[in-house]
Amino acid sequence: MSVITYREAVRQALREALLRDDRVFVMGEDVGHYGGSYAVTLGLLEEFGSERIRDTPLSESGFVGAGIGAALGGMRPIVEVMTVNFSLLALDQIMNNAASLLYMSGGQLNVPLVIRMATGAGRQVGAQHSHSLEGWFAHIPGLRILAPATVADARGMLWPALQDPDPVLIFEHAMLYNTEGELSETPEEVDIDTAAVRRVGDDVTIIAYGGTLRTALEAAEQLATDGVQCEVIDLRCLRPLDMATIRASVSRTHRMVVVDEGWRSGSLSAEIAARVSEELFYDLDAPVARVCSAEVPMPYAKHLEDEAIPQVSDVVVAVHHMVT
Amino acid sequence: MTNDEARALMRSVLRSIAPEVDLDDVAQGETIQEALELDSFDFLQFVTGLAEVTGREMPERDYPKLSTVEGCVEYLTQAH
Amino acid sequence: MGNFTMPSLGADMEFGRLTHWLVKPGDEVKHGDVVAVVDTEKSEIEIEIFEDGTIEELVVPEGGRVPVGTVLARLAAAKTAEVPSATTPAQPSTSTIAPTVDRDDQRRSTSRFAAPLSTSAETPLGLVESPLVRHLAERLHLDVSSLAGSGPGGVVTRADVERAARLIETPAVPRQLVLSHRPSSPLARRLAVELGVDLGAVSGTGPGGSVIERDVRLAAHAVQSSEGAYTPSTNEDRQRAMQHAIGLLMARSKREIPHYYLATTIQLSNAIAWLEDVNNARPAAERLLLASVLLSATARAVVKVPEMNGFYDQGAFSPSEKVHLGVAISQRGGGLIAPAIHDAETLAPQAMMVHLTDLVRRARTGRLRSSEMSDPTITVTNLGDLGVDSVLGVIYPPQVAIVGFGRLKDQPWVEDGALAIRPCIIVTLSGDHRVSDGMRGARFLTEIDHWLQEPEKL
Amino acid sequence: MSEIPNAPTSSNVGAADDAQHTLHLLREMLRIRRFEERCVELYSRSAIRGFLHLGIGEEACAVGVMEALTPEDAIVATYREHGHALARGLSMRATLAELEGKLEGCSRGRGGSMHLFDATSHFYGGNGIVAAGLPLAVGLALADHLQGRRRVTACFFGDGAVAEGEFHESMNLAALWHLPVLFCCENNLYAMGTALRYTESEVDLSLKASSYRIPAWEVDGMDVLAVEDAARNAAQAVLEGGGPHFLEMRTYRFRAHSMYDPDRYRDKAEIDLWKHRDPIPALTTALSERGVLSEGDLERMETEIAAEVDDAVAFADAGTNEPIEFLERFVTSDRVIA
Repeated sequence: MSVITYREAVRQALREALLRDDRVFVMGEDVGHYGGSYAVTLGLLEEFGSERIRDTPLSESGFVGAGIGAALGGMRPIVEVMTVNFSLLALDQIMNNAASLLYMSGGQLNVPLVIRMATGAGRQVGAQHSHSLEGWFAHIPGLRILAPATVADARGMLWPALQDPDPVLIFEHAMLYNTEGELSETPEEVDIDTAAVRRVGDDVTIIAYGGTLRTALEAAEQLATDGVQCEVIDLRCLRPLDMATIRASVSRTHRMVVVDEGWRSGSLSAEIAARVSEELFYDLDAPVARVCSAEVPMPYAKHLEDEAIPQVSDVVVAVHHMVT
Repeated sequence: MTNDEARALMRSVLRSIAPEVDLDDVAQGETIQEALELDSFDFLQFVTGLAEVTGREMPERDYPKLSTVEGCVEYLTQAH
Repeated sequence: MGNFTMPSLGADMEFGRLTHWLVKPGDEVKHGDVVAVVDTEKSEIEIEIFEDGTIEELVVPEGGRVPVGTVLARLAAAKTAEVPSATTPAQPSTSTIAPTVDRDDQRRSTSRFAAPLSTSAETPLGLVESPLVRHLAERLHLDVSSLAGSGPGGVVTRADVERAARLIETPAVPRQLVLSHRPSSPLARRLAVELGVDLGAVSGTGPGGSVIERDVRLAAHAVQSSEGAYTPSTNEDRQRAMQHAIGLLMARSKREIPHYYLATTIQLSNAIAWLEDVNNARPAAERLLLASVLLSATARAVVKVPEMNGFYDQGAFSPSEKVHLGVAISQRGGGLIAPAIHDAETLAPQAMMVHLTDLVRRARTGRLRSSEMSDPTITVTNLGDLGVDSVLGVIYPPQVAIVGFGRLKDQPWVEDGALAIRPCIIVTLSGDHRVSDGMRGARFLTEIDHWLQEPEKL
Repeated sequence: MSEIPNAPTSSNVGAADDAQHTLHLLREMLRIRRFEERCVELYSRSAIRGFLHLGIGEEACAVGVMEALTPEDAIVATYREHGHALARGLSMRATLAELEGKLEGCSRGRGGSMHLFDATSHFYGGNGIVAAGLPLAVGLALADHLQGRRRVTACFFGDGAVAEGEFHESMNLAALWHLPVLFCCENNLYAMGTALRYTESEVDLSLKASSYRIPAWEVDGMDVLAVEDAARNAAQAVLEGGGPHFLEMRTYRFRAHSMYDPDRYRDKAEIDLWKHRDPIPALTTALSERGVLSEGDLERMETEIAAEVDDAVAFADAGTNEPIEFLERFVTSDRVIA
C-alpha cells in the first residue's frame, strides 16, 4: 500500500490507459507543455509525445467536437476540459452530438469518448470559475456521469470509462486534487455503476458525491457523539443513479439528507429527493432534507464563499432537525 | 391433599399468571419470586389463586412459608 | 374523382385561411399548378395541386379558416388519358390525415391519472353520436351522460370512454391509508395500518408535534386489541420493535432534558403497620400491596408541587390540572411500558389497588387503552421487587419528572437519640431543570414522606 | 442583384468526354430533384412532418463532390442532406421511410430529415445545429491521422456556418494539425432568411478560408462537371497529405429555406435568373446537343426515376412504427437503464 494524492492517482490512471491501448490519446488546453492546469498530465508529453498528448487552442467546442469525431473514427480519446465552467462553450457538442448520435442514428454510431473536467468551488476563484454543474449533465440521456470522490476511484474509474461504448464525463472536484489516500500497488478494478456505503448507520441516510463526501463523513462523525448513527452513501455515478443502494438504505433509516454543491433549484439533490418521495413515500418518517449551495453567483471573499458552500455544520443541523 | 395434588395446584395457578414459567425451574431453597421473576403483584395473585381454590385464609405472615416450593407444598398438605 | 385538401405547410401549422382561389370550377389543372393562396398566420403561401383534373366545386369559400386536411375543392378526373407517372398512388391507409392533432389520443400525452377534461360552460355533455362509442360505453357499463367529449363539437370519442373507464379502474389512494387529520409521517401512517393502531389517539413527539414511527410502535405494543389486530409476526419482532422505540425515546430524553437527581430515605413503619391492619381484615384477593400506598402518596404530593406534573413541548412547560400517574410495568420477557392511572390524586390506596391490579393485568395481556398510553403526566418506577436499593429514572418525554422507589429494607434508624431498626425505602426524583429545580424537587420528596407517615389520611 | 458566374461552356462537357459518366451525373441529379419534389406533396398531406429542408437547385454540389469520393471516405453533412444521402448511395426507400418516421428508415425513424445516418457508407449524418458538424469532421480526420489511415473526410456546410465560432475553431485545428479534411461550403447566398451581405464582413468565403493557410477555390455550384473536377483535384491533394482543402461552391436553392418559409427575403427576379442556370436542364441541353441523349432516352430516364420514387413512397407509406417498448433503446449501448 502507498499513500498518494488524488492528482497522482488520476495521472497514474491516464498513464495506464495510454500504455494499455494505443487508441487512447489525451487532448485539451495546456495538457502537454504546461503539464495540465491542475498538473494532472505533468510528464505525459515527455513520455508519450505530442501526437498522443495534444495541446489544443482555446476552442472548447472545436476540440470537444473533434474528440467526438475521433471517437466516431475508432479512437478512444480522453478530452480534458480544464474546468466545468468552460464546458458551457462545448455544451452543444456534448448534448446534441455526443449524447444523441447513437439514438438519432438508430443504434449505428457509438461515441466511446471520455471527457474529464475539474469542478466545484472553495478556492476563492470567483463566480465564473466555481460552478458545480454535474447536475446539468446528469440530466442528459445518453451520457454516463461519474464523480470520483476517493483516491481509489480517481485511480480506478478511468479504465472502465474508456471501455464504455458511450460517452462518459468524469468530474474531479478541484478541492480533492491535494487530498491523499491509500492505494495498493496493483489497484483492484472498480465499477462505474453503483454507489458505495462509506459509513454504516441506522438513524439517517446522508447522500453525497465528489467534493461533498468529506463534508458528509465529518458531519456523521460529529453526529455519532450525539448518539445519532448516520449512513453515508457516496453516489460515485450520478447518471444513471444507483437507486437500489439508496432505497436499501432509506427504507431502513426512514430519513434522508442529500448534500449537493449545486444550486438547490433543479439540482441533482432535487431529483434524488423526488425519486425517494415517489418510490419510498411510505418509508419516510421525516421530510427529505437537502443541503445545497446558496443560490448566488459564488462570491470571492472567503467568509462569503464558506457561507455559500454546504458545510459540516449545515449537515449536522439538518440531521438534528430531522431526528428530534 | 397429597404432595402431587399440591404441586399440580401450584402449577395451574402459576400458569394463569405467567404461562411460560415452569415450577421445576425453582431450585432447592430458592424463592419462587426470584426463580420465576415474579414481582410482588404476581406473588399476590399466586397467593390469591391458592386461597381461592383451597378456601384457606393465607394471611400475609404466612407469605414467607409460601415463597419456596417445599414450604408451599408442606403448607398446602398440612391441615392446621 | 379526387379531393384537393388544405395542405400542411409547416411543423406548427394546424389551421389555414384560404385567402383567394386562383382557379374556378371548370378550369383544367395539372400536377404542380398553383391553385390558391393560403395564409398560415405567418405568411401567405401559394399552394400547388398535385393531381391533374378539372375543378368541379370550390368547397371552402375565400376567407374560410379550416384545419389542415379539410377538403378545399372537388376534382373531376382529367379528360385526357391518365399519364401513369402523374397519378399519385391511392391514399395509403397507414398515414390517414387526422383532422386535428387529437392530442388526447396520443398515449404519451395523457398522464396516468389524466384529470377529466375541464368542461367549459357551453360544451355539451354526453353527446354520443357513434354507435361504436355507445356500444363500448354499455359494455363498460359506463354512464356517459355526464361525460364531456373531446371530439369536434364536444362529441364523446372512443378515447374519452376508454379514459373514463381507466379512471375508474385505477386504484384510488388505498382505502386503509385514509389520512387522519393529525400531522403524521407517511411511515407512521403505514405502521398505524400494519400494527392496527388508531392514529387519531396517538400523541406525536416528532417535529411540530407530528406522530412519527416510535409513537406508533409504542402505542402498538400497548394496544394489541383482542379482535386480532395485526400483531408483528413473532413476539421477538414486537419486543425488538419496542426496545428500539424505547431506546430512541430514552436517547432523546437524555439528549434534550437537563435531568437533576435527588434521593431520600423514608421510614415506613407507619405505612407497613397500616397495611397489615387493612390486609388482615381482607381476603387475599382484596389485599393491598405497598405499591398502592406509595402511588397514592406520590399523587397527593404532586398536587402540592405542580411543576412535577405536565408536559414540556416546543420550548414551553404546560402544567396539567389532572394527575395521570404513569406506572412503569415490566413486560414478561423484558420491555417496560408506563400506562397511566387517571386522576390518581383522588384515589385512596384501596381504590388505587383496584386500578393498579386492573392496569397491570391489561398491560400484561395487551389490552391497554391508547389513552392510557398517551397521556401520563408524571411517572413512577418501582423496582423494589427486584431487590434494587434505589433507581434514578429517565424522564419520559414530554413529561417533566419521574419518581423512583427502591426496595423495602430494614435500616438502622435513630429515634429520640436511640438506635432502632425500621423498614425503610429510598425514594428518588429525576426532574427537568428547565421546569423545576432541586429546591422544588426536595419540597416534593418531603411531601411524599409526609403522606407516607400518615397513610390513613390518603 | 448578386453577380452571376459565367454559364457552363460546352468545352466543360468535352473535358469529361466519357458520355456514359455524364449521363450518370444527370441521372443522379434528376433522382434527387424528383425525390424532393415528391417530398413536397408528402409534406402537404402530413406524411412527412416537422422540418424539411430541400436542396432543389443545389443538386450539382452533392452529386459533383460525391463522385470525387471513394467508398472509404467519410462524409459529414447538414440538415439540407437528402441529395447528399442519395448521391452517397442511401436508397430512396430507406431515406423516404426515415422522412415518414418509419422503423424501416435509415435511422429507424428516430432521426428524420435532418438526421439521416448510414454507418456502412461512412455517412455520419446531417446535423440540426449550424456548423456543429465541422468539429466532428476534424475529429474523424484526426482519427485517420493518428491511425495512419489514408482517406478524406468531406464536410458539407452552408454560408451561414461561416459565421459560427466552430467554423473558425475547426478550420484552425484542421490547418494546425494538417488534417485530411475537405471543407465543402455550399454558398447559396442566404443564411436561412438573411443574405450574405448582411452577415459577413468578407463575402468572398474562399478568401476567408485562405487566412488559415488552407488552399481554397470557388467553383460554379450549378455545374456538376465543374464541381466534380474541382472536388477530384482537392480530394487528391488532401489524400496526398496536402492537409485540409476548401471548396466554395456558389449555388442557389429554388425553394424556400424550409417547408414553412414565406421566402419574402428573395425577390422573384433573382430566383428566376438563377433558375435559368438550373444544373439539370443545362446538362440535358449540353448532352442532347452532343447527340448522346435523345428525347426518348430522357423520357425513359424520367419514367424509371418516377417508378423508383413511387416504389419508395409505397414502401415508406407501408412502413411500420417502431414499437414503443423500444423507446429507450439506443440511449446508451445495449444496456437498459434501470
